[in-house]
Amino acid sequence: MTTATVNSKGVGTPTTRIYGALAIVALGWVLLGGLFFTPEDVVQGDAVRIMYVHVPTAWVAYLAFIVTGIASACWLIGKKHSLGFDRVAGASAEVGVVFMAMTLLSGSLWGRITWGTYWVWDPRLTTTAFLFVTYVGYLAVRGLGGSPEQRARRSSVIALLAVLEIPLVHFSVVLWRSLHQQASVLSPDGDIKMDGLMLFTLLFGVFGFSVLFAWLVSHRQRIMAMQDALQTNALDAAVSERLREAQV
Amino acid sequence: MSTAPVVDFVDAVAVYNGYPALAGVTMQVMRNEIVLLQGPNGAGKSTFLRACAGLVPVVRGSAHVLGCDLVIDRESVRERVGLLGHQNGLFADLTVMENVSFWSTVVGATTAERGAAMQRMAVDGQLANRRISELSAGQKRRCALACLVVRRAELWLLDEPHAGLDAKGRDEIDLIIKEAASAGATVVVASHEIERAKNLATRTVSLVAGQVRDLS
Amino acid sequence: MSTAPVVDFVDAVAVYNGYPALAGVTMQVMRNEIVLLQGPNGAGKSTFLRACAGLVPVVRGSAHVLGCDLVIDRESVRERVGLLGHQNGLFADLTVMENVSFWSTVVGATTAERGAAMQRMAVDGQLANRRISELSAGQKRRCALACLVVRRAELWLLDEPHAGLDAKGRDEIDLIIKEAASAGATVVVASHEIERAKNLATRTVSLVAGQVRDLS
Amino acid sequence: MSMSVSRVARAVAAKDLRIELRTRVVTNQVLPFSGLVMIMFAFALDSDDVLQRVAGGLVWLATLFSMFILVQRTFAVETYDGALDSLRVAGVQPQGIFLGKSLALFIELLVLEVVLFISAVVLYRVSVGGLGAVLLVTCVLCATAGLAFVGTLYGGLTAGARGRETLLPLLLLPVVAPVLICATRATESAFESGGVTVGEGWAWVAVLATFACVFGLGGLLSFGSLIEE
Amino acid sequence: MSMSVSRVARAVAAKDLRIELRTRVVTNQVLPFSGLVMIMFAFALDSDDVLQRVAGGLVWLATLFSMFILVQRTFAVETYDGALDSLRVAGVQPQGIFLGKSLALFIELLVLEVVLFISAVVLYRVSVGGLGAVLLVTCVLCATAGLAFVGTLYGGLTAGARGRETLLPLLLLPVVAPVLICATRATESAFESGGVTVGEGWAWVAVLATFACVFGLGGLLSFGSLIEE
Ligand code: HEM
Ligand SMILES: Nc1ncnc2c1ncn2[C@@H]1O[C@H](COP(=O)(O)OP(=O)(O)OP(=O)(O)O)[C@@H](O)[C@H]1O
Ligand SMILES: Nc1ncnc2c1ncn2[C@@H]1O[C@H](COP(=O)(O)OP(=O)(O)OP(=O)(O)O)[C@@H](O)[C@H]1O
Ligand SMILES: [Mg+2]
Ligand SMILES: [Mg+2]
Repeated sequence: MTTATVNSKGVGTPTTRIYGALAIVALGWVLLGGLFFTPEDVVQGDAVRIMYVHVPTAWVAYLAFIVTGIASACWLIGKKHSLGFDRVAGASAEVGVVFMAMTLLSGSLWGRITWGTYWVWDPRLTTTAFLFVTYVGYLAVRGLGGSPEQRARRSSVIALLAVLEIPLVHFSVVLWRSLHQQASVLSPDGDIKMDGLMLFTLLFGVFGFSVLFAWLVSHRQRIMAMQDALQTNALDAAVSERLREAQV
Repeated sequence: MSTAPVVDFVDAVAVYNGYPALAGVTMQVMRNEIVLLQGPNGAGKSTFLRACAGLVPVVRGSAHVLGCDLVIDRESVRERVGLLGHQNGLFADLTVMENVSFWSTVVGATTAERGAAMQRMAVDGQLANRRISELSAGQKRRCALACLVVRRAELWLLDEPHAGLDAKGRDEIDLIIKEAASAGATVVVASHEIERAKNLATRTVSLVAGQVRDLS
Repeated sequence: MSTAPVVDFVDAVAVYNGYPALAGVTMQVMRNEIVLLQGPNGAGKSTFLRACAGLVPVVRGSAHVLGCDLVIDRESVRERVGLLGHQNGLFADLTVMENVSFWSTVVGATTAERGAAMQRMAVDGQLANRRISELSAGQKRRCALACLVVRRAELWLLDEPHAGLDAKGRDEIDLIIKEAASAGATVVVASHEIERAKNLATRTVSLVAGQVRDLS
Repeated sequence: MSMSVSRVARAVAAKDLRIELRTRVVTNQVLPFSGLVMIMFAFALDSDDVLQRVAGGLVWLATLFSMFILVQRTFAVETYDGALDSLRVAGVQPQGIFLGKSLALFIELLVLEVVLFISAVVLYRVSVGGLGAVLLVTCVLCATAGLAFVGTLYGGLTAGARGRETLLPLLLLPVVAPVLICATRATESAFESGGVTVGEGWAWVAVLATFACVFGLGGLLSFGSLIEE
Repeated sequence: MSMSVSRVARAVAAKDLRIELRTRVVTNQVLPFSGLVMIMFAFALDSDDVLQRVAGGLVWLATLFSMFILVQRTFAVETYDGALDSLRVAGVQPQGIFLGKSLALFIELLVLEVVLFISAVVLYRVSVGGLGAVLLVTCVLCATAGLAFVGTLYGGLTAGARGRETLLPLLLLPVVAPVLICATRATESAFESGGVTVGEGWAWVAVLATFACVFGLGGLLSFGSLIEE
């Protein structure tokens, strides 16, 4: 931990560079494909292009929260209680919150175009907002202070409880009669109703955002390791400060 | 077992929001000792006692109390120690009797033990049915002590037990401490009333700025 | 004027919810005296001090403090007395400096007086920028004393001023009390640390069960 | 071990309820508060059929508000004079504390809800049939258990240190809002408002029961580490 | 004398605001709470024109809830460690305390209301014209001053002794309910919802201003005796 933090100039490694390159390429394709190559929608026209950001960010946010849950479980179950898991959980939740915010933002812009309003009190939208707030709360709990161990203990509980909300968001369109799009790609009947290129671009977008997620998390997690190390250094300084106090 | 120290801190560090209230404490307390902890305000006496009780985590160094490693597990030691802090830990809207009963139930003490403790701290009789919020400062402290006495802990951690008590109460608590020690318990007392506490203690340890100062 | 007693209670009764905490106290305190108030827990010492400060009404008998009749008007005496109670009266989320500044502003003390008070109670320097909620018990008490010192009251009412302070703090507060008395103020101290307080006081009064016990 | 958990739980619940009886926070503070919500709604929307349609939602909204106050209150009692520290240091099983405090909160909320439902019936003139009543009672019990568990869980988490209590609404809101929605839908079925049938309500009750189980179990397993500093 | 009243008032208000800035009760606790009220209403009544019609009322209802929390909080700070006793015994002019605490409460409420009105505009899609805006601002200022005065007055009354704080809602409710109604009507005029004109609103604002004056004066005269035991 400390070796990596003190010596290297940045937090990049060969692996993260590969992630970065992949993410740029994939997202570049999605940009071009989404804006120019894919056809207009019969009903929605050009507005449908928002989908290539909206849906991947939503799914990758789910992915991020699930990773947070798994990492938290690993921390809890692991005999050594390795803090690495906790950092991955935290980093993943941070990225997930950002992606979820993008979903909310792109969704409300899309809503403005198709439904004529930024926001309606629709089950999918509302539960998405709840999920977002839940993870903002999770991050707030991480920021409560105390030792890194205690932070890990508290936040892992919250993470495991919060991840249960994802099914609620996903099935909200089924549970409550919803204005929002029914699950059409991941529909229970397995029947995909979409143009081939559109579907490809969408799925490639999912891939691209996933790699972006991995890239961001690997950086963020290493920054957190450095912050923990800094905290340790600060403690060293504070202890020797106090020792000097005793000499007076 | 009985030769191992009851409290064994080596270079223990405890922090509050990054402030090292204990900055490397090394200290052993053997069974049956009554140790007086002294030192200026802010030296870390209360923090040391709370760390012994497993309330404050020890983030560096090693800390063992009654054979439990506090760095790994702060919880299992707790039922064997009794802590009297600066705060009384009483419920202001309940009566004295209800408070002592609650703590007795929770720690599994008998009615007889409860009655004895209340009588010793002179919070029985009329006082027993008054609410905590209607008591004087010393009466509250007596009630907290009664709740502590019913616990029959193996390690007593007392943070200024004399503060607020009248002369009779002070004598009584000294007696209780001595009895506990002779019955096999170990006692650590933090106090600023050094004269009184010195008579009671078998040994004195000075804390300054989060460290044990060598006794000269 | 200067020959009239500063505190003059005759058969004064004070009640809390029907309970007579003071049950007919007759007591005079003259100017420049340092009176030690002693007595068992629940005797009514704190209540007496609070009554002198006009916080608790005197419902029977007569009570005069600094020439004001407390039965008629409890308010006008207040700006001339300073009370240190069991509670510190500090704002936990503000720093030491902010607390002392607030109280200085409110009572109209100067910045120099504030600085001097903080220095005397050793809550200046690094400590000044810590929040009250991050202080040790003794450090909080020191802060409360600093807020009291800036007031320059004519009558000082101190409820266990030594409690929680370390040895140096105790000496300092004794010095402050003596200086105040020699500068013309009057001091009433309730304390359970009788040895220390006796050295300080010019006279001792015993309260028992809400009444003054004749000194034998 | 399990015997002592139940002993602790009973002692804690009895203590909390006794304090409540003595200080009457529910009666003096929470009830008028919820009463205000109900009356204000009646006032703001003075059309009978809108009122009847939203009656269920209003009751649950009022319950939710009261819950925030109650949770805050029930942990303020513990932290006021360091009693939570004393409980921790007494080696008391955290499961016992969790169950005891949840039980007390459950009972207080239940009392409140009964009053609220009665006033809804009076104020908004809703009616409920035999089958509807069964549904309603089950729904109330499940929802209240869930609220009590989750309130205790997060209340304990935020009770640890000074200044933390302001996090409580942020943490509680997104979790209890779904409860509110499910309970509202179930209640609407019970009242058969807006053409929904009683039968449709049971699906919601199942969600509520699941919620209560998850948070009950989660609390039992994790309460100990949440109340640590 | 009057100079020292204003000095005390400024010191008290500055202290209260500083504590608020540091503990962020408004931001962390009251805002999400009021946000919940707004969202829940929107959710419960998901018909746009009902929402627009009641938007004004909802903002004021949310303000009222938040006000209870704020008043309780602002006096909890004073009684927690006996600071109110210290203030009394320091011979501080009670008028100064009253004005200072009212001022701090006024500012906190105002911040809250601005946020609430903005979210009402966004969430409920209400619109307000130029004349309406003037009416709205005047109404908000008068109503908030009234609420701040009456909150401080009764907050001080119930802060005196233990257990009394639960009386606060009971005392405050009947007094602030008229404020709620007047402010709602004035706001409806400002929003021109339901066919009311802006002009009609000024009568309500006059009532609000009278209310603020009465309680401001009453508080100045009686606060000293109210905070006595
Ligand atoms: C603020 C508004 C919106 C939010 C918060 C939101 C949220 C979400 C979320 C969370 C998902 C992932 C669902 C899942 O698979 O579990 C999703 C998917 C989707 N959204 Fe939205 N959405 C919003 C607006 C819109 C609008 C206006 C449209 C189009 C008219 C839309 C179309 C879609 C589509 C087509 C999917 C993919 C559904 C699937 O195949 O499963 N969304 N949205
Ligand atoms: N919650 C807290 N946050 C930050 N610092 C704290 C906190 N509590 C205590 N401290 C600091 O830790 C140090 C040790 O405090 P502690 O209470 O252990 O002292 P103490 O020796 O008991 O003093 P006293 O004699 O005044 O009771 C002090 O300098 C204090 O300022
Ligand atoms: N708020 C209250 N309500 C009812 N009775 C009270 C209240 N406060 C104190 N009492 C009672 O009044 C009596 C006097 O209390 P007081 O606090 O003056 O005692 P004290 O001499 O200061 O005792 P201590 O040495 O313990 O501080 C006590 O018996 C106490 O029980
Ligand atoms: Mg201490
Ligand atoms: Mg006393």
